[in-house]
Amino acid sequence: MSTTYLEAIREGLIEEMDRDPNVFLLGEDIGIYGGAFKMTAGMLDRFGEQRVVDTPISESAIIGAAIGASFAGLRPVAEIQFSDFISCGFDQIVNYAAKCRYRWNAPVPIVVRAPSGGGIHGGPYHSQNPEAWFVHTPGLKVIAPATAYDAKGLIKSAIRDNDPVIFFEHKALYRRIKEDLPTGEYTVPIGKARLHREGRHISVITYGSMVHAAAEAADQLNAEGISLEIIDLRTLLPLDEDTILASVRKTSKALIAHEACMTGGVGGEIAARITEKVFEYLDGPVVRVTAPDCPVPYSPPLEEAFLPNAAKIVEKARWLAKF
Amino acid sequence: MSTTYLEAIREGLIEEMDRDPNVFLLGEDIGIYGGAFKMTAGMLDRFGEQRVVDTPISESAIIGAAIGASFAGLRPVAEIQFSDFISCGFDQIVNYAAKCRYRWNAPVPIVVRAPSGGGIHGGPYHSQNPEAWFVHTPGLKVIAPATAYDAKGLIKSAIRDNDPVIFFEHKALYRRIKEDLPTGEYTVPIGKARLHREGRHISVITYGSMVHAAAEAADQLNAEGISLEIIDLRTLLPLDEDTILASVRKTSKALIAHEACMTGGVGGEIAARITEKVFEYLDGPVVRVTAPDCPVPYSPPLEEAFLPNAAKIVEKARWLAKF
Amino acid sequence: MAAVNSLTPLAPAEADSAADPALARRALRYLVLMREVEDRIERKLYRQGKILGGVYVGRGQEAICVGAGLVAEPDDMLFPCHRDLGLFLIRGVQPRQIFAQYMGRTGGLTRGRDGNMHMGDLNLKIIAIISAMAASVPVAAGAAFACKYKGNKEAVFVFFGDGATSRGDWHEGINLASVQKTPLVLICNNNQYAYSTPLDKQMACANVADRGPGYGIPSEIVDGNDVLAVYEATRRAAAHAREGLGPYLIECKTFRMTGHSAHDAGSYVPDHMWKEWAEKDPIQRLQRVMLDREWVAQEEIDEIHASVRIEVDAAIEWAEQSPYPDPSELLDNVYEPESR
Amino acid sequence: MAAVNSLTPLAPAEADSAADPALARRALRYLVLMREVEDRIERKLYRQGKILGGVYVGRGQEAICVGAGLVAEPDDMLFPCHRDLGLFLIRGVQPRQIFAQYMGRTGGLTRGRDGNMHMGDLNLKIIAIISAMAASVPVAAGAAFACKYKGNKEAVFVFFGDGATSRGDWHEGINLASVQKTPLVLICNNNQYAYSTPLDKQMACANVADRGPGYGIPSEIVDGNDVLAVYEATRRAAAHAREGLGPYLIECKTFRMTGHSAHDAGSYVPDHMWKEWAEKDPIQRLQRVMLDREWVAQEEIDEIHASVRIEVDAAIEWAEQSPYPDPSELLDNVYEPESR
Ligand SMILES: Cc1ncc(C[n+]2csc(CCOP(=O)(O)OP(=O)(O)O)c2C)c(N)n1
Ligand SMILES: Cc1ncc(C[n+]2csc(CCOP(=O)(O)OP(=O)(O)O)c2C)c(N)n1
Ligand SMILES: [Mg+2]
Ligand SMILES: [Mg+2]
Repeated sequence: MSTTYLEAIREGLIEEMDRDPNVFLLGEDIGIYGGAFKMTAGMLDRFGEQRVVDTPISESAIIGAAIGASFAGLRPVAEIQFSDFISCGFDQIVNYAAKCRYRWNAPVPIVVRAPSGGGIHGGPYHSQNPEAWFVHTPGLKVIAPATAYDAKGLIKSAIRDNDPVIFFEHKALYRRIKEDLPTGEYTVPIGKARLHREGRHISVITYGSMVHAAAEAADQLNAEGISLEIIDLRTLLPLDEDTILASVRKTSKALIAHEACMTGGVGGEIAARITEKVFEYLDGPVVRVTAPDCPVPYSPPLEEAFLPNAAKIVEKARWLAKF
Repeated sequence: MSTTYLEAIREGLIEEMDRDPNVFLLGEDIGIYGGAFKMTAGMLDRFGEQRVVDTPISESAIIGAAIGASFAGLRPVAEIQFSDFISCGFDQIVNYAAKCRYRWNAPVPIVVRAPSGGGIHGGPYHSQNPEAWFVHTPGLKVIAPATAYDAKGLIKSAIRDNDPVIFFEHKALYRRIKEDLPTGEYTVPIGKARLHREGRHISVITYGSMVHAAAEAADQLNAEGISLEIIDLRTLLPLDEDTILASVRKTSKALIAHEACMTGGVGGEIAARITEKVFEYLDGPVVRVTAPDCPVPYSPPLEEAFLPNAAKIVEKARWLAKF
Repeated sequence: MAAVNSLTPLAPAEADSAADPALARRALRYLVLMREVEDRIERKLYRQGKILGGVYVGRGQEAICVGAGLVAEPDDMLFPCHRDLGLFLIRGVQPRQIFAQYMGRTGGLTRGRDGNMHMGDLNLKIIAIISAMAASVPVAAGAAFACKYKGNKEAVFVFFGDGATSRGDWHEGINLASVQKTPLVLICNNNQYAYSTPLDKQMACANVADRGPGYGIPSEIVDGNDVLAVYEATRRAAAHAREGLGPYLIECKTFRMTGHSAHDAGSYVPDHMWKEWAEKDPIQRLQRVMLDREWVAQEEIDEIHASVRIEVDAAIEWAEQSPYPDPSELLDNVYEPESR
Repeated sequence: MAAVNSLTPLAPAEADSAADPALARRALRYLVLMREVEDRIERKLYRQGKILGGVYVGRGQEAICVGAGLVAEPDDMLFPCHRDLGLFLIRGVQPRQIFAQYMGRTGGLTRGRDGNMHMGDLNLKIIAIISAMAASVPVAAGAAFACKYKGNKEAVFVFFGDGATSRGDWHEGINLASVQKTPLVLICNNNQYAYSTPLDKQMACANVADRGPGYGIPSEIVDGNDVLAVYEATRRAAAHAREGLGPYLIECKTFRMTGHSAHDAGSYVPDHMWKEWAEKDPIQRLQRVMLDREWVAQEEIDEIHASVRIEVDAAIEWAEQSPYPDPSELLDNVYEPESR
């Protein structure tokens, strides 16, 4: 029986907590309520108040406390109720967690889970995709899974990783996608992209919700004889440059898609690496399909216009194919 | 008699405070002490406690209070003692200031001044260049002047601007560079790059301290018959794409230089726009010269190795020239 | 009555407002209007799928924003929290604009840019919240600083819940205002929950008011379900602020008679609390007082409820006719037009 | 003596430590050693250009970290602030490592990655500060939570200045620890300035200890220049924490007998304060007590000073020989090696 993206992450959390008594969860309303998205539903009963810790509304303290607990040998998994609020604990992530190992050789094995993304009519403060801020912060690892399989395998790897991991879960995928997962235990390596779909003409480099939009676009374009290869990055930092470049060497065209707004987004970094490192292979400009540079609007027609989707990928891909 | 980069900004602040009684300064130790870098030295005596306001150590309150004062018609200029601490007030900038106009048509005419950059043996927490975080935040304007002339003209424009402006001052330039400024009043427009030096073979797109490193590199390379054109962006958001693209159309080669670490930096965005929009003009890969992806180390030999400089630009430019 | 710290008993409603039938009538109308508007939003429009996204209402705690809002002068800047609809009504925002806001229509205060209580109007000096709890406190401190800067007699009112007091911004904002002795009235609705989190998991002190002394400012506790008591306490606070004595913290004890938001049934709340607090309903309570004191007849009360229902029916109709924003507006107003 | 709130007078040094000459001797040696090491750093090496970047010393307030540090058990995690060098000495960090740290050499605790007091050693359970004031408070709260999680009897000690208490992190961290009732000992060095900013521009309450009740935790004020008084207060706090009664806040009144950092002459400090506090010097003071009580002879004291000078001379020599890190190390240890 198949598992949703949300259930997959929950399974990963439970398996890791069963495996390692030092793993615990902290965050707002994750206990009796089971979390704003019910990610931790039932976990309080299973693991008790000591390991499923409701906190006051204080993101900086949640992340800071996770860091401190990790100094003492625990492996905290912090939930930020919406990734939009991660900016309230920003300093603890970018200045404290990210730099301890480099500065004084102190590992900070924490995971910060943050539901991100739009498409749920959440408006400007319940829809953001802030991953690029963290991708520009050496010392962090940044993960953004697109499938239930990867979500489970990566949350497990994140918990076992000895560096601070920011784990973005796309909230619009929580219940929208499901798949059959292996019964046995498995993990997915951090830092390795995944070939989501093989293709010949254009490499679509993407992650999170846009992987599914890209797949839709690929189906449509097949009919037109345009074949998209889809690379699901899965990890945004460190970037799996080899997989990206190998695909572009093959297709000689690249389209980058993400839901975050364009300017300063992760797409820029990827485009820059492609142009710098496989320039001679390129048969056309590297293009990006992203949200425009504005906050995420609330009203359905505006949000619809704001979010990138299959149609917008199709359009850009058609244009690029002509080169 | 010539004016340093620091004096130029101070002059700009004083002129704007003389011009408009609604302009005031707030920050830590800016009053009797005149600020950690003495930017506001003498201003308490000149303008009084009401307009030069010492605050408790609370960056979020400093920025938040600036926003609130602006709602009431004032034009606050907040000083963050070191840009490394801007992350302590991050939410107020990216979620409050940046989004008010878009959401409910409320302008937020504030300026947040932040001394940034390395080269003063400040170590991981007194040397950072965090501009990319803000460039990925629609609704903000981001400025990073390289010369005394621009620093004065841009701080004045920033104060008059009706959108929130993050103003990065490179602390290593404060007393290192000086020039003769016009006696009369002038401003420099936000959003317009400046041709710092005309050249034929490679467009060096840069800002802040790297403008001077690029000029040094250009001098050296002239002897070798390699001519660099240097574009000083001055404003990072909104980016002056036209000027960037015009230069690359002319030289057909682009090198981007900034002091911030590479991954997710502003350089990626610029490279992406070049590749996307003037691909056909490119005779070689778009390359970047930046700091590597690690915190800013303290020890002189490490910091020396960390910081990009003229020599590193020369090396990359030579490589690119061969294409 | 002098400002007092938290250890004093609940402030009684015995004060001049207790002898002001006209005030009570205005308060009652706003209480009833707020209740009716929010009932329609939460129990009708949301369930009919006409409102998408989050819905937060102030059911059971309307007396706080209405009692305090009636004290504020038109020039006083207001920073509501997400359960203070009454402040908008008192400032003259029309129910139809509020319904349009919730439905994402151009007739709403944000033209569909933002939803639900994320609305404001700078001309009316009522400021839109951002989601981050307590983020408005430092911002309000800055607005209060501006009053002092300009030397006017305005005060700034900032509203927040018990949960918001856990945030760093709350501390930084109240500390800055206290140091600067600016005219900031801080009004906490202590409804005993932050989402699903009860007080004992949020703070280790008995009352939010216990935090006043840490900032050297007066704080008092008031019965948040007694609109006249809230009015009186707010008058003391506003007078204190306008006299240049600095911030003043009021803790209004109340209860959230609903889940955290429309999708939350509040099953974590013990049954006895629902019952206990239902009896303290601020509307029933004010009506009893007004009847006992023979300020109104039952007919007049019925007439208020009836006229509010009619007004609200019309407002919803209007809002449903209000057009959605056109996608072509998407990129408008990210920056000041000319400056782009 | 029971934990008390801030309104009580300064805690006297009359307690068992007052009858413990051995403790006093240890304290004196650490006080003298810290003073000597920092004098060399600030007044010699920095001025000779052998130390680049910021230099912050604890001159005049050494009794706080020494008095508290002598209470901490080896397994108690320490979170020093930037004026708590004594904690490192007590934990066994050698002066030569400290000089090498300041000079950016590989012999320093951070191998030159970071400078001055930005150092730590996880094996010694002493945590490196980050620059952001008060950022360690929530982190220390998490470490204290871990003690409770593991059910051990350890306590966590976090140190900060008066200025740090203005930050949101201070509030969030102390609030979390209070709610969780974790073994966190909070020690404030109130040296009356934050950089150039005096107390009245930082807080509107009379004492930092006045903030304890807002978190439902005990707080007390102690004479921060009396090492034995600090020791006693810290013992009370640690006992409270280990008994599972939760956090405990100690405010140590003291004065910063130097500018904020080596480049700051502190000209904004009124002359009388320098004079007034010079007389309260913690080293002179402890020596007087020890002599009065005939715990030591003057010779012994002179001998302590002399031996410290010799130790420090040797340490500086060693540090100057310590090599700079090789540029090839630049990118090591950004991430765990294998995982890259
Ligand atoms: C910084 C931040 N973290 C989390 C949230 C999610 N959230 C929205 S309302 C709420 C509870 C607020 O509690 P309280 O301040 O008591 O206000 P109430 O809803 O009870 O009126 C939470 C946790 C938020 N809005 N902001
Ligand atoms: C968040 C933050 N803002 C500003 C600074 C710059 N700064 C360094 S020390 C200091 C003063 C700290 O005062 P206090 O906490 O009283 O400690 P003291 O230096 O007096 O011991 C300031 C403002 C900082 N380190 N962190
Ligand atoms: Mg509440
Ligand atoms: Mg201090």
